[in-house]
Amino acid sequence: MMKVKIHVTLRESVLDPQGTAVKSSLHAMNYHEVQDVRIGKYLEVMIEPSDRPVEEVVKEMCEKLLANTVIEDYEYEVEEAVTR
Amino acid sequence: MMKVKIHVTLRESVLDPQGTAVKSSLHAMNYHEVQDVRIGKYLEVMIEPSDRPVEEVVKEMCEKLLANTVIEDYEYEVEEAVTR
Amino acid sequence: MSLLLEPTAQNIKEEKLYREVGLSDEEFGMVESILGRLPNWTELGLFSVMWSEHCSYKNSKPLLKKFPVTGERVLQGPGEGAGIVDIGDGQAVAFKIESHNHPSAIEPYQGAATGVGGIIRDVFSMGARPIAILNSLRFGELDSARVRYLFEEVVAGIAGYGNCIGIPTVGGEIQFDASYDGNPLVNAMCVGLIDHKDIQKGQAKGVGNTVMYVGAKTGRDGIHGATFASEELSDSSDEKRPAVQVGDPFMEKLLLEACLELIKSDALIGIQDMGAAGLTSSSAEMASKAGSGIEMNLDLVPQRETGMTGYEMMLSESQERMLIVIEKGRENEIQELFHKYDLDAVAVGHVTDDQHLRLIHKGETIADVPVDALAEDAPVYHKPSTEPAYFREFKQMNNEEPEVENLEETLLALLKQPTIASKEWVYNQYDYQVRTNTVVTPGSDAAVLRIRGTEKALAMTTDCNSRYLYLDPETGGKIAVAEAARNIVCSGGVPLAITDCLNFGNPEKPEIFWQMEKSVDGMSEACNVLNAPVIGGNVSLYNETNGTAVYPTPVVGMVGLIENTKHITTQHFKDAGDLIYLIGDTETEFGGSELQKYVHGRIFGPSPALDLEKEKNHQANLLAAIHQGLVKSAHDLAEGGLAVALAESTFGTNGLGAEVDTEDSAVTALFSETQSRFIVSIDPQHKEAFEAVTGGKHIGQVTAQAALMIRNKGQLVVNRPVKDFEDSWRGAIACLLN
Amino acid sequence: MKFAVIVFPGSNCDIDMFHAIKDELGEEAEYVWHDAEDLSGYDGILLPGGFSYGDYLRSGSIARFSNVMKEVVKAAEEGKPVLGVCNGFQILLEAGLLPGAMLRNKELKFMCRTVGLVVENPNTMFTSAYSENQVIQIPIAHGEGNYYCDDAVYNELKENGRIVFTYEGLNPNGSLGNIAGITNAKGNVLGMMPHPERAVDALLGSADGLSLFQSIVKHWRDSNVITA
Ligand SMILES: Nc1ncnc2c1ncn2[C@@H]1O[C@H](COP(=O)(O)OP(=O)(O)O)[C@@H](O)[C@H]1O
Ligand SMILES: [Mg+2]
Repeated sequence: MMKVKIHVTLRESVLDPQGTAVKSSLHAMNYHEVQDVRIGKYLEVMIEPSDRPVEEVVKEMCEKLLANTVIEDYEYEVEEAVTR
Repeated sequence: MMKVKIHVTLRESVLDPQGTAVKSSLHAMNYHEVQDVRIGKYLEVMIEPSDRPVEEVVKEMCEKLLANTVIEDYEYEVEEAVTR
Repeated sequence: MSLLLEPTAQNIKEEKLYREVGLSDEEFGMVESILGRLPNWTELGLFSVMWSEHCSYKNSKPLLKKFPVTGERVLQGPGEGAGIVDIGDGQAVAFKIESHNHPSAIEPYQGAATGVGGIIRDVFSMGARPIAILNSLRFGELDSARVRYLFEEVVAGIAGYGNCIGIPTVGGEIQFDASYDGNPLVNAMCVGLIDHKDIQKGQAKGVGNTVMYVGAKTGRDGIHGATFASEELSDSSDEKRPAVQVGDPFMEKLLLEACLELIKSDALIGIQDMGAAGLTSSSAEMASKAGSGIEMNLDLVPQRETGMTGYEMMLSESQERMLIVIEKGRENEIQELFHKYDLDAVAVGHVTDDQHLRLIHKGETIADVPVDALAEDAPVYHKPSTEPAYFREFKQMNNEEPEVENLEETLLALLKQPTIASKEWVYNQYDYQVRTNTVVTPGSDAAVLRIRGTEKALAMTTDCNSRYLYLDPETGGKIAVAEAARNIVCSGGVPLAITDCLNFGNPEKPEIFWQMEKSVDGMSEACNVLNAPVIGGNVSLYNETNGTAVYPTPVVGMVGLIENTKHITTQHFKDAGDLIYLIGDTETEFGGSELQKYVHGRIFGPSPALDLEKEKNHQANLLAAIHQGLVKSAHDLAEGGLAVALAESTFGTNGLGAEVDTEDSAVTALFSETQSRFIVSIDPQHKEAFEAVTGGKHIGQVTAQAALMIRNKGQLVVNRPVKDFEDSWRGAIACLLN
Repeated sequence: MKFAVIVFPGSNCDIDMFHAIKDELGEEAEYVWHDAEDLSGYDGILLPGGFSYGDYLRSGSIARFSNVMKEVVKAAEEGKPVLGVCNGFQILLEAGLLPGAMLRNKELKFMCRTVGLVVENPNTMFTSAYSENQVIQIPIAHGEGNYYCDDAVYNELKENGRIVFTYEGLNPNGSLGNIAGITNAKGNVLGMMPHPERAVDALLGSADGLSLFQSIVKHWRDSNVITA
């Protein structure tokens, strides 16, 4: 089993209202060391390898469903899942 | 400047309706290799080091605001920010 | 679209770079002669957005002139953020509709959300408090996964923005048809309430007065949005991606409250939202309307990103921003007002007397352009118009009844058609009650909101059956206005005025332009006869994907006044034993009908006819009966005809049914879409009075048994529990989505 | 009786709450901005619905750090009635005045409609005007009303009558044990997802919510007579 960790973040030029609100809140709480906050999504997808390379499948899923590349970028890492 | 990458995920004991929905969508799109999907938040926080250790500050922010530990776990990594 | 090195004026001309930003050779020549020199890159940008169809209406202006725009009650016609109509006692209602079609096609959630945000700003920039949002949506058929995705995300985006900002989304309409497959339509309407004395205008008056920028910071998002909205979509549209913005309803809520406080200040001279073409259009239009000029220092513009050029700042369509002009010397008090809401207000320039828009950036003048050239004097085109062959062909066809084997099963099937089926799946995602004024929630003909502190209420609706418009744009245009008015009247209101959103294909194609022309002719005539002037609207052209246009879709948004909340009427039957009446005669008319589409899978033939005088009389009679307290429920007959309307009137009544007799041919009686008809239920004691006022025909009664029974010439053709019909109707859309 | 209607940036049911108290209940109400430092002049505290701070990050998570929340905590400790509706409930959870947390609705959609609520405990200062198991019609409008807590907390809530309202019939959001509203151990802090302030006028569909506010006033009058 593979564990894929996917980060979906807003593109740099796109407004991040959530990040902005959290930043102001942290400032109001006196965390003045905080310069910037950006908020995105984190997905963990467990994949049973098939005949297609995992990377190819993940990339396709990201493009088709998990991210909208009009406003979002994505990155992923694939690792062997540790079974507990 | 430090870049802190924070992952906030739902605790394992908490049902993740969003992850479940994405999993069904992926199945409907014929990605049958997908076994499980969990969805969390990914935050990038830029911090200008102050007199307190960055780790301490980040942990406090997570406990107080960024995660709700009744339902969420968090993890973070601190790295030197690359300036462009 | 951020360029490291901007092209020089020489480059722009020699390499015809103006074409890339949407200007024709001819238009570029005009710019050159207006300036008496070549424009630089920033100036070219100003012209390209201001002369886009979206901002200049260059192809539609001659048509818009045909609309009746005045009336006793009209306080503000087209030309400002929103139109305004008097409702008595020093109060008025402001409303406007706008499209966000192209952004929604590529980023449906944010496209729809920012569409809602934009129309709300239009209304509060007039000084009005937004009280309700409506929408009008068009999608392809739900059997495609892409369409389902667009539909779900658009609805979520509308909900996300409206719910968060706390303005109830109270109504709308949705049609599904293959012509919208790649190009959905997302039109949003906002209605606001205002006291006459608070009405604002977007004018930059008074030389020396200060121009201030308020709201969100400017980023590179949405650059060339207006140009993008003025082109056809194609498979390569994704390359235009930077043109989509992310909305921040929380920011807009703060901006809304701050601006509504601001209008009480006598320091305020003019206010306009930064919508399409952002800083460019707001500054140029405010100056042009006041006959003044504006000078701005772009270094002072609050920026979200580093290294932005003047071109980028002027063309950015970042959301949640407003431009205001205030009395010189009173900047501090304005700043304080905005700070209370955690917002910045920054002085970025001042009003001049030279009728130029002058921009300074990093110590240099980067643009100096006459404001009228950008705003008022944009080119206007009279496009050629040709009657399409399909129209002639359809017109000559006879009205034939589609063949139906089983009337009851057909009724069941029609109720499941997504265009007819309950839109609960949609409107249950909208907070339609927030601010506790919504008396009639979604699910009846029009939404109704009370006006607190008075006995009055407002009815509102959006309507447009584009199938009729495709078959016959002139008649279809009349029907769109008439249908909206019917919905207002059924709710107990008098139509006040309309706002319209003209969604069409590429106007450079003569057959499309003909559709526009005829639609506007039909709408204008109906507005005249029904006494509902056009107080504002929006044009969205180039709604085509890979060369195929959407059906002509001029959406009508109408608001009506209900003088007393006692007159509020809904479509639902109220009590067993009440008599059911039909107002209006029934002909065999199936062109563009739900039944035709269901039976043949396509539409053809002539659209239903509309006699505006008859329409007017039926509406007036029904309204008179409502005002005299004779009516318990009223519902207009629309898609699916009498049978569908009857079924709808029994839904949600908890156990009532109906028993009705019909004549004619059964298929026509049940499903024809002849216009100007209503079903009304009344208390039996009002029989004579009601008949005298309306001349309606008694066709049956409301029953205590929850079944729908329809007889034709004495024979039972429909006899089934209401529950069967209601379940199919309620569950249809959710079912298609799963 | 004088109520404070707390207004956070992004609150949007503040006006509904205000009118419910003033126009329908006939008591005093004032809007109190989120940076207020003193609530001692008020007899009851109302946290209205809306999207405080856009509900960004998690609903209620940012609002709970507002200045006024210290005062809300104080009022709760003093035993004053504190009612949080919808976003107000979410804020009370984030602030720790009530146990548990909110998850997104199980269907992942915002949901607006009128639901039946079962009055599970009519013996609170918020529900004395209702009878046990009475079903009242109250609107809901939320995207995150899927209440969650661990088993220990749930048992504790259940055993002590702190589950005040549950949804009748179909659970609209997936909340644990059909929970629609809970109180703190002392019984003077109530958080509920449904909007009683939207159900105070028959013209708008239901007036079943009025009794909740009347209960609060009755409790206040009774206890004031005793202390006076
Ligand atoms: N997109 C939408 N948003 C909100 N309400 C909607 C939407 N579409 C339809 N509705 C509501 O559903 C009900 C039925 O709509 P519709 O069939 O278009 O009515 P009518 O034919 O009387 O115009 C109306 O109350 C309408 O406001
Ligand atoms: Mg209708």
